[in-house]
Amino acid sequence: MIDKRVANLDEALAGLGDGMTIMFGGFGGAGLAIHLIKALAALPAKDLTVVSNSVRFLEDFGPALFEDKRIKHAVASAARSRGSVSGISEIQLADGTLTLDIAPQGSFAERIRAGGAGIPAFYTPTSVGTPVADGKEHREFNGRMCVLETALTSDFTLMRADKADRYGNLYFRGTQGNFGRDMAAASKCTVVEVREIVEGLLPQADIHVPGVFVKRIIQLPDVRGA
Amino acid sequence: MIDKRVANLDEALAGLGDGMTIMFGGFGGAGLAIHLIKALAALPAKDLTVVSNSVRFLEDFGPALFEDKRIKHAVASAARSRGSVSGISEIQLADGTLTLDIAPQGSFAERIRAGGAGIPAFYTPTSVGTPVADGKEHREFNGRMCVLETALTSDFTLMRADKADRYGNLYFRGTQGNFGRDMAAASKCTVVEVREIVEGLLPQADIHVPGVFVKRIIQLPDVRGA
Amino acid sequence: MSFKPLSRNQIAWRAAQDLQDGMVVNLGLGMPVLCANYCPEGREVLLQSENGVLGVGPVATKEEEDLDQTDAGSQLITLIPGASIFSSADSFAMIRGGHIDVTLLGGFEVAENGDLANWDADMPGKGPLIGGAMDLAEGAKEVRIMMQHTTRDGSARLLKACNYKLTAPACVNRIYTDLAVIDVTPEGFVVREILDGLSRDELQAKSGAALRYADDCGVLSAPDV
Amino acid sequence: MSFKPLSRNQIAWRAAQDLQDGMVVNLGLGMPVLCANYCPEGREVLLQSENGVLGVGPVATKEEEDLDQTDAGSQLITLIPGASIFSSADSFAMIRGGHIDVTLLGGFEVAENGDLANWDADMPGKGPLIGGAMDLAEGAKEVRIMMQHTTRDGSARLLKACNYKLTAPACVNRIYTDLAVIDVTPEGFVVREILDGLSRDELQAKSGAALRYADDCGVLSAPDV
Repeated sequence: MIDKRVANLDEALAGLGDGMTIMFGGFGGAGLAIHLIKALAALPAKDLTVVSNSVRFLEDFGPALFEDKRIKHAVASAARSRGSVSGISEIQLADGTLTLDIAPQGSFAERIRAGGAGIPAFYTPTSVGTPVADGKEHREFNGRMCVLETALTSDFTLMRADKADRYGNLYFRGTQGNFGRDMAAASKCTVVEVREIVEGLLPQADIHVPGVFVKRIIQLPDVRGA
Repeated sequence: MIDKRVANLDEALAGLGDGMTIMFGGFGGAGLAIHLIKALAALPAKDLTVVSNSVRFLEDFGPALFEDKRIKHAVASAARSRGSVSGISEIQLADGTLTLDIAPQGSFAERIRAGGAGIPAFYTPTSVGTPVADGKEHREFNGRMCVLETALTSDFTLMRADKADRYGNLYFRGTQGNFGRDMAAASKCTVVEVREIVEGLLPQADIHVPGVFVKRIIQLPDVRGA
Repeated sequence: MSFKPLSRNQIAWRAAQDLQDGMVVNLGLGMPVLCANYCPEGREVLLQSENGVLGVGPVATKEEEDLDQTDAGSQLITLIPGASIFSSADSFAMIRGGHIDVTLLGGFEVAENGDLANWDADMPGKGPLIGGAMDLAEGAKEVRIMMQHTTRDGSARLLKACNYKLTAPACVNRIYTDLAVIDVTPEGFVVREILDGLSRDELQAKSGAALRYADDCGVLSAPDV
Repeated sequence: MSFKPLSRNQIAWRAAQDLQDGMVVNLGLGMPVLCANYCPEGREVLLQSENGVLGVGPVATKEEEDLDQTDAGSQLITLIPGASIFSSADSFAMIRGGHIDVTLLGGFEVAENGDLANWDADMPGKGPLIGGAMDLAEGAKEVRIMMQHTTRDGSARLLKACNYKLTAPACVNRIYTDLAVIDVTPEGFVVREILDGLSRDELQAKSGAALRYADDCGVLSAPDV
C-alpha cells in the first residue's frame, strides 16, 4: 500500500544532511513550509545550497541557518532582507560567506521546471543586455539574442499545500501552488506540510500535483496569523 | 467587453490562408476539433504546414487536404495511416509531395510548450543515438548526451474543449486536454470548438486554459458516435 | 507660471486611462498597482500577477482576507469572475511567451533608446531584488514606466544612457511621470502630454536627454483622486 | 523434450509479477497493456499513460465508455481513485524527468548491450510512428521489453546489434519472451528463467547473441490465463 504519511518532523526531514541542495516553495507567504523551515533550522545540517524565490523568508523563519553560517549558496530572484538596514543574509553576501546566483524570476521558475522535466538546459531572452547575463552563453534564435540557462534540481524540497492524500497527491488553495509543483518534480525527496491529510484519496479534479512527485506528507496547522 | 464567441465556421477560420502553419489538438479522438478540421478542408488554403501528434486524424476528417495536395509539411510523432496498405498521406510522403518532421512525442509536446512560453530552444536526451537525432546539434550535460530541439509556433490552432466562456477560458473533460493548452499558447489565433459556451464565466477551479491564449470560440455538438 | 505635479494616485489614474478593453495587463509593485483603482468604467482589463493569477480583483477587505491568496507583491487579493490560477512557471511562460499586452512598471531610469533600469539602485548593504521585472520588461508586448520625473535630489531619470544596472535594453514604450507623458521612439523621447503651467524649457531642464514634442502634444491633467 | 511457449497473456502475466507495490508504470501498446489485468493482488501499481493520466483503471465497460477519456493507445479507460490528469507536455516531463519506475514496451529487436528497436520495422509504404517510445525508453528508470522470442519466420530478435532503427541505445534492463526471462547486463544477455522443457541449446539456437545463465536460473511458467 502506498502511504507517504510521516508521523513527525524528524521523519519528515530524515536523511537531510550536509552539502545538500534544498528547494523551498512559497510566494508572498502562500505555500511556504514554515514548520519544515523551522525544523530544518533546528538540524545540524550545514554547507547547504538553498533555492528559494526570496531569501527573506528563510531568514524570517530559520535565522539560525544564517547565524550559524550553514547556508553557503543561494539561488533566488530576491535576496533583500526586510527594512533598510542590512539583514544577516545581506551581511553574509557582502562578506562572501554566502554566495548568490541571482536569477530573473521567470528564469528561476523555468530552471526548476526544467529540472523536474529532464530538460538539462534551455535558451531564454530574459536578462540579455543586463549584468545578470554576464558570463552566460549567448546565442541568437530568430533574430533574438538569448542566454543559456541550466536546470535546477534538489535533494529536498520543503513546501506547503492545503490537502494531501496517502498517495502524495496535493491540492493547493488560492495561490499556494506557485513554485510547488515544479519544485516537487525537481527534487529527490519532496516533503509537504499540509493543513489536512484527507481520508481516502483526493478526487481527480482537485489534484494539482500528482503524488508521484511527493515522497513525504505531514499534517501541520497553519500558524500564520496565530 | 471581452467576447470571443463567433457565430459560424466561416468566422471561426477567417484569415486562415496559404502558407500558414496550423496546430491540431487531440489524442485518441479526445480534444480533436472535427468540425474545424472539416471546415478547414473545405477552404482553398494551400501550402500548409500542419502540426499534429498523429497525421491520421487529419486524413480521416479532412481527406481533401491531402487529395488536393494542400499540405506541404507535417510535424508529428505518428504519420502512419490506418490499415496495412498505404494511405494517401503515406503515398505523398513516399513521393515527396509531403515532407515530414517526425518527432518523439515528448519532444513534440515540449517544442510546442516552448513555442508558447517564449523558449526558442532546449536540450533533451530523447532520440540521441537514433536516426531521429541525425543532423541535430548534440551537446553533453552532466554526462548525458542531448540534442537541441527548437520551439514550434503556429498561425492557427484548432482544438476542442468541453466548455468555454466569453473570455475564452476553457474546461476540458477527461483527457481532452493533451496538447491543447500548449498549442493554444503557441498560436497567434487559437480557435476552439466546444460542447457548451456557458452563461457567465467559468469558476476558477474549472479553468484549464486561461482565456488569454484563446482568440475564438464556437459552440458545436459532439458528432462522434452519432 | 506655476504648476502642480501629479500625485502618485494621479499618475496611476493617467496611466490607467490608456488601458483598453480586453487588455491583459501586469502591474508592478509600487505606483503601478494603484492603476487597478482607476480603470475606466466599462472596460474589461484583465490583471495578471506573476505569482500565477490572471484576473486579479481588488485588494481583499478585512472580511475577504485569505493568507493563501496573494499577488506578486504579497498583497492579499480577491479574484474577479473568470479569473484563473496557475503555477509560477506557467505564469512566466505567459509573460515570456508574449501574452501580456502591457506591463506597467516602476522605474529608476529610462534611456532615450528605451533601456530600463528598475531593479538595482546600488543600495549599500542591501541585497539584489530582480523579481519578475526582467521577464516582464522583455516579454510584454508593451512596457510602460511610471515614475517621478526626477529623483528626490532633482537629478534626471530620463537619460541618454542609464547609470544603474539594466533590467532590459530598448524595451520601454511609454513613460508616465508627475510632469509628463513621454513616448520612447526611434528618434528618442517624444512628449505626448505636458503638465499645465510647466514650460518646455523647465521640463527639458529636469530631463537628461533631449525631448521632442508630438505635433499634437496635449496637456497632462488628472482629477483629484 | 517438448515445450509449450507462453501465450501473449501468459507473457503479460509473468511481466506483471515483477511489478512491485507503489511502482509507477507505463505500459506500451500491444502486449504490455495486457499486464494491467495481472497485477498481483494487494499491490498498488499506478499506471501512467503518456497522453496525460496517472492512475489508469480498467478499460471501460460499455456503460462506462466516455469518448473523452482515453489512454495513449486510444482505448476508452476508467480511472482509479486518486488518479490525476494533466497535459501531454506535463506527462512527458514526468517521463523524461525520471519519475516513471518501469516502462513495459513491445520490441522488434534488443541487442546485447541493451539497444532497443521498437518503432520502425521498415514496412513498405507505411509511414513512421514513434509515439512516446523514445521518451519512455530514455526516461524511465527501468525499461522492460515484452516480445516473442523470434520473428514469425524464426529469426532471432535478441541480437548482437539491432538491424532496425533504434528507439534508444543501451536502455533495456529485462526482456520477457514466450520462452524466457532475460536480463541485459554489462556482460550481455543473462537468462533468469527458461521455459520448462526447453533446452539451453534450443534457446541459444533461437537467439542471435550469446546467452549466459544466472546461477539461480529458474523455470519460466505461468498459469493458464
